[in-house]
Amino acid sequence: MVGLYGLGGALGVLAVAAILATLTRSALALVYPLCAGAALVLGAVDLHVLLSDGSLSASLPLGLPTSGLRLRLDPMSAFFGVVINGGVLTASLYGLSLDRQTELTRRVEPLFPIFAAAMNLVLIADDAYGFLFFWELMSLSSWALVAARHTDPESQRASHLYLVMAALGTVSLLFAFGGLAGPAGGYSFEAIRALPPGPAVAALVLAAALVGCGSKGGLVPLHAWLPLAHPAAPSHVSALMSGVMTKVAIYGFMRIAFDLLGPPAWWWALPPIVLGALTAVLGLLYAVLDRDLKRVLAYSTIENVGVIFVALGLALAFKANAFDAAAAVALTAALLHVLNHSWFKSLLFLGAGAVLHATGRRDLDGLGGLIRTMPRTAVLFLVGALSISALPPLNGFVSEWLLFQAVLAGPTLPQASLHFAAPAIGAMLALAAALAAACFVRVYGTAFLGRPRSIDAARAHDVGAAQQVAMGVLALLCILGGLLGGPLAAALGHLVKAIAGGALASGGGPTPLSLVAFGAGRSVYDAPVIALFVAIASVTTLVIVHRVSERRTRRGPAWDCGFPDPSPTTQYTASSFAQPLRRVYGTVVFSARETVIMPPPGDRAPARFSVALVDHAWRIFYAAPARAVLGLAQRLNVLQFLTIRRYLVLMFAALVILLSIAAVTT
Amino acid sequence: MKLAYEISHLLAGVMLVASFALLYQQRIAAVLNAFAAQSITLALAVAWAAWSEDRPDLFITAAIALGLKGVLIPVALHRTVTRLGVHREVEKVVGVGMALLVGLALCGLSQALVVKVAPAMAGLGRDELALAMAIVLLGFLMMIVRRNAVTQVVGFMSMENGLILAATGARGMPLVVEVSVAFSVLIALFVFAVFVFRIRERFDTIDIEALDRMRGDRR
Amino acid sequence: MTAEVAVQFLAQGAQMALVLLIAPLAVGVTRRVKARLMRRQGAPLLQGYRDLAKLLRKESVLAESASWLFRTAPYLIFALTWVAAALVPSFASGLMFNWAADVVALVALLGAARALLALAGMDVGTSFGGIGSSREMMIATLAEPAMMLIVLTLAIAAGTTRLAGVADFFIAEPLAVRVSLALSLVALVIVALAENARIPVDNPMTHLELTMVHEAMVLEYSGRHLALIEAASMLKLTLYLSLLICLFAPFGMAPAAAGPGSWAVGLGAWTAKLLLGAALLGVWEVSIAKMRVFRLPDFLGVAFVFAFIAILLAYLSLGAAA
Amino acid sequence: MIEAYQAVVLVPYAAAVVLAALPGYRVGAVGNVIASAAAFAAGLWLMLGPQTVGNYAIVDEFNVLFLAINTLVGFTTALFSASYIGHEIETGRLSPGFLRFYHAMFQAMMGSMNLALVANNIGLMWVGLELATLITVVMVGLYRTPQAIEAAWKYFILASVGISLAFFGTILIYLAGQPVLGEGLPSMTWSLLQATAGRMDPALLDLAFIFLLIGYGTKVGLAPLHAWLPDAHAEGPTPISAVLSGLLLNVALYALLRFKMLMAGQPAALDPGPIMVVMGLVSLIFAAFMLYQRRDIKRFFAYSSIEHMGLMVFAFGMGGPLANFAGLLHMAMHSLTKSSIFFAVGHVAQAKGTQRFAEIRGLSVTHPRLAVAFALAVLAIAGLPPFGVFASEFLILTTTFARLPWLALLPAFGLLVGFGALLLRLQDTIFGEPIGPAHRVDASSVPMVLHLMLVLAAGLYLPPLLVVWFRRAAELLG
Repeated sequence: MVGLYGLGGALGVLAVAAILATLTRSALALVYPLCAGAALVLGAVDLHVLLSDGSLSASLPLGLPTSGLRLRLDPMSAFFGVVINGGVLTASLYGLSLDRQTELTRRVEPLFPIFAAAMNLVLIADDAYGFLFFWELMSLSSWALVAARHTDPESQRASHLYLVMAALGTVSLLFAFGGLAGPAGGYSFEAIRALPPGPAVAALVLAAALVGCGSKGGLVPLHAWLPLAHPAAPSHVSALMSGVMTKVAIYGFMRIAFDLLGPPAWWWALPPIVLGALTAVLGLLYAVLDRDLKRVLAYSTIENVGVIFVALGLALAFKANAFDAAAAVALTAALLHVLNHSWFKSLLFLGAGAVLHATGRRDLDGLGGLIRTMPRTAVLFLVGALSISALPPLNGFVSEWLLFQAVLAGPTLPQASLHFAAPAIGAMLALAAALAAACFVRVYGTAFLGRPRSIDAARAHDVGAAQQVAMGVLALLCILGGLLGGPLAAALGHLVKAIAGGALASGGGPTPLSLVAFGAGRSVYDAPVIALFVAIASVTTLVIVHRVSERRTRRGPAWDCGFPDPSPTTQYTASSFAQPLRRVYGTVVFSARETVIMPPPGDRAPARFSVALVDHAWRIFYAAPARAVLGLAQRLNVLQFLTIRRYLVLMFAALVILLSIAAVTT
Repeated sequence: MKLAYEISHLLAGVMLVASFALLYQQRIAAVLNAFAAQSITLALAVAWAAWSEDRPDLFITAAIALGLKGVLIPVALHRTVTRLGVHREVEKVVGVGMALLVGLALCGLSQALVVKVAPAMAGLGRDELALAMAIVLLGFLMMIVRRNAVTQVVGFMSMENGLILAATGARGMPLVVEVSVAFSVLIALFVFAVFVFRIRERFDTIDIEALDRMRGDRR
Repeated sequence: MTAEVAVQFLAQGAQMALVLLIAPLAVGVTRRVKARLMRRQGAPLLQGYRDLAKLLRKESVLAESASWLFRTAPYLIFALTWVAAALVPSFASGLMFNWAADVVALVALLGAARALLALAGMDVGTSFGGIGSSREMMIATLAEPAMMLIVLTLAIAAGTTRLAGVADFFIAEPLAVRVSLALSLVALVIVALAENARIPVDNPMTHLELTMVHEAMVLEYSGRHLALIEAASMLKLTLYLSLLICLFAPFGMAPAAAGPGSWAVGLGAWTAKLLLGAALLGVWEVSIAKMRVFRLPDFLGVAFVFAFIAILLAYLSLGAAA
Repeated sequence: MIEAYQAVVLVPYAAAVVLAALPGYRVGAVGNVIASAAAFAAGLWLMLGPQTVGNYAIVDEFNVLFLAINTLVGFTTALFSASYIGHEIETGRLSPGFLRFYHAMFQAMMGSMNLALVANNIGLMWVGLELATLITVVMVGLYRTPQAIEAAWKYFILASVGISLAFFGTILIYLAGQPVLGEGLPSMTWSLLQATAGRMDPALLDLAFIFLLIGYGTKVGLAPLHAWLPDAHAEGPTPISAVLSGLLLNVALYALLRFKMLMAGQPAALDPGPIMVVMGLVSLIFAAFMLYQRRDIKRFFAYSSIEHMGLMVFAFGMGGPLANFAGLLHMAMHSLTKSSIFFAVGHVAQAKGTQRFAEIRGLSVTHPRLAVAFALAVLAIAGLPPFGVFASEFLILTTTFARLPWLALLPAFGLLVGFGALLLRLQDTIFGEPIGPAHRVDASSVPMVLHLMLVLAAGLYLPPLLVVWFRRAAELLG
């Protein structure tokens, strides 16, 4: 009961914040504190429900007459609620010290609380109408946030594409719920659970759900809007969209595939697995070749969503074959990755925001040397970069490790297609992991290391306290999440058991904190011990080395290969760092072409180098349809300019055709 | 009774012939005359129905048909044609032969449709219904195969003749008189428009500049 | 009980010390073999130790643009590699530390070391560091999928990803399995060459900027930092050698919880195999030439293909599908 | 003492006569508002009061809601035009004399539409609808610019042909009813026809329905009979555009549905469902594509009206309780939303002094409040929550998919295409650097806000009374 009041109160607070911000400018200062408070309360309630394995439900006489508006907070939604409100909390913290006088913030702040509330409401909606209502509200508010920089044509294009794709997603979710509800129109989730659809309908529903949630989460080929829209928004909003809103899409898919659609059939697993793996690799290939800091992060979001979908697909496959332990591993991997990604992606976007704030630049090739000009941000960003590269002992690796364990169990699946898919998936995930490392070494190396490539980068300064706190909290979570993977997985035990039927084997490792999949005899990852040993080893080395060695350290010029005082432009840029990867992968995936124009010997003219990439996904799935629609529109437009007599001809034709139909039908 | 039916049937047939005459005529003056003839036949048919079925109110309709469409409007249109200096020739979209063929097809269609109706149907005979429908469709055809405003008006009015025929034929149908009055108002508006707004015969031009001038959506 | 744990700790510590001690020797053996096959006198076997000692004694010169990351990286890299090396069972399979992580984590630890090294390479802001880092990461993206497939094959065969478990399994297992795994041995060898920047992937001897990968990254290091980096790479070589040994030639290795007696036997066997492996590496390196960087995809592609075929064979021979 | 259902017809007609006599357009405007308010009161009273079935008039679950919406929108439009039309005199587009005429005509039009709605006699229904049409023809031509006259003329011809065909259909219905109900009034009384439809000649019903579909379909604006609609909306005074889209189309569709009920009563007759589905889809998709090339803001939204009428006809063609319910809901939501959009367009046109998209930019900078209202209205019509259109489109698409999955793709496609265009134009108008003049807007924004509130409320909560009516009407529709 208290929980319900907590939820209602917090949502009310968000509403109040939005209204205040709309009405009076003096209230703008209140928005972020109110949001932070509401997020705290909501997160607390969610956490309590998640850990106590309870559920809150309420039913309001709103929405459709057929089924009122039903709200229910069960462990699944509670888990995602924790994720979301964590993101909202840190984003609001970050927002605290933003300049409130610009026109931009005035456009942003009234919508921020609505966005936060809508995401929470999607999670607790317990009937199809409410779910889609709030889902669409979420898209709408985030659209307005993306469009906030309204004089910039780029963000206009982005927001347009974004909302159209969101509408596409909503329509296919409408289909999904239509199939689930059936002709009788039982839209409440209970009614749907009561009579799950037959296999044929289930296939359609699954496809629709995959399109609907994939388009919001950025599943290839529905991804193209994401790297345009997420970066276009203000950075803390980008953090919300990338770190958190994509998780709502994951939630939608889980709700449909694991809950509403009834017991899974094994082949349900194939589409999410295949699309997910494809998305993971493609997303990073995009990311590793892009030069815009925020866009790189957005692309890496696509990759992580793909990874999560792979994990969910594996969970479906195992569950369909009643391999409970394996299903538990895969599902835990998915959930933990949802959590971890929300943390380090928010951290990275906030860091990018700090960089943007300090230098006014997003292009990697204009940055550099920030580790000296904004040291704190540099440290925090480094934590995020290492976490997202799935490197131990940070949190990204925990979920990655579990996922690999699930893949390694893949060969035991009876269906040929699945156990032959397993190695391919494993290889693609490994490739994705390696690419992620490359991608973020590249980002960090060009943005924060080396020497400044522009005056802005040289003049940069660390950002305000609130922003640093926000990033610090997230960085801390990344580290703790990395060390305490075992306990975290145990905390999700109820939820996983409820969904997958089994739970993660706990204990058996060398320490109680170790993470165990399929029993200790098979695979263990004990982050604390590893971290401890690494720490001991490094400290001892430090001590010993400093004992035995000369302590003297001299500062000298870098090795210049005989060219004294090389300018910063001689450094490796982001583009040049990507060159080997582009040569190896880009030529295949993006049919990349390099052209070098060398002046003849003795000519002083500079050599010119240019690269051409083709985004086939865009060409096929976006450019072509858009061209088709506009072309057809142009063609049909003739009908606006016919003469009256011709219109009469149309009318006459319609009449005669209908009459002849009546004449032939008996 | 039989005789009454025969006569009304005959008159309806004459009207159909007149409709074909409308399609056939080459000169506007002739078109107008054909239309006048059709309207007068209609007046006769309505009057006959009024007398034979003893529905005096129908005489009003008959009078309107005779006065307005039989005399007044044809004369007025003759005037317009001469005053606005409209071409004396009817501008056809499809040739006369083609138009007549299509008209024939339409008669066939209305026959085919009416045949499906159960013969037991009271009110007016199936074939008379077929005739009326044919006249309506032919009027419509007239509107789309002839190009200038006057012939369009004429086509519309002959359509409406068919309607009145059907209405009067439908025994005991209320409001027929009111409706016929309403229609005459409509036609009056029609002709009025032709006069006042100087709707020339070249109204439905295919000249792009004129389109740009007229249609608000190209500028 | 406590004595038991104490012994375990000792054994674990012994192993960590052991790998650290033997790493330079292994490198020395490789170099010596190469030199001899090249008709050179070659440096003495213990040259590795001397180099490290000398470097430790030298002052270290840092570029003006070097940040704190540049100075701390070597310690972390060394520590990570060392711990990773300690994870691989050498003379005994049951050591307690083997429980702490499986081969996936092992690969990840090395990945962390690699990422740090690449970052350090980019820190100073010269073009060479960039070349080295970008190529290193590119090679990693080619090597890791193959590595994953090898791990998958092991998991199918041994039903575990704990190296100790795999080793125990292979000690006990009939030959048939290992025949089907020969391909993944080849694949692992190729991956190992790539990871250790050996010929044909990279040439540890050269200092010709445009061809080097690993050396380019560490170009700016000197003194104690360089010593740590070098030590780390030596450890890495040892690690991979003993990985190969424990996976494909574990005979002689002491089983879990065996007494010190059999540990001694295991120790001898392991040392012998390790040095043999180092010698073989030397032979291999003189017998082929270094490849161009953009031939590497093909070379590592071979590893990938072999590993994949190995999995299919494993499906057939072990009936994992059933 | 006259009944409420008589009042909704008689009050406007009486007011028309009075307004025609009254001098001075300001007085006329006030009188217009008062009369519409009275009619609205009567409409509300109908909602609460008892239902009647007489020889000439009928008030049942089906039409009472239309009457309510009709009188409501009539009232708000009167309010709007009272504050809007004055501006037209300042800009010199209209003279006071014409304005007097305008107010009288407005009332006459409202009266005729209400007549068509309450009529229990198919002939009377026809008369009312046609009167309303002819009056709107005159209103469209009010500005007497060449474009206006051309639009009116086109409207006039197409509408007249529609009128004739609809009348022929009415005669056929009479002929079908006559053998069953005997000569005279009874066989034109809708309630009796509905009751005895089962015994009528199916072939005749088929014929009748086809003529009625084409005849009344012309006024519904179904493609390919739509041609008059965009120009009439674009060239007429904005309040009239609001009434056209908000009411006249509804009334025409109402008539069509009455006859669909008749068809549903005779199983042997042709099933109108598939025909309506096809025509609805054609209109929906065609209009969606036509949105992209529009340069005139009013013509743009006129096409969007065609799109939504198509969606409704599709829903009614699908039939079944859910789809019919959704169709009726969509009808109500659309008329409220679209009229509010036209109010907003009127404001925009006054603010920027133009109707052309190319000259409207950055409203959110120059007129923030107007921009917000306009954006909300457009997003509402685009089917986004929290507005009622979302509810109806939700029901239509879900139930269609549940019954015929592959068919559901077509309306979804049409809606998406239309959505793209709506959003494109919305962003162009409210975002970006403002250009052109930025006048003060003196038209009242009450009607627009009121409508949006209602649509918002419907999106959140449907009162049980409405739900009951919708359900009953949906059952009647079969």
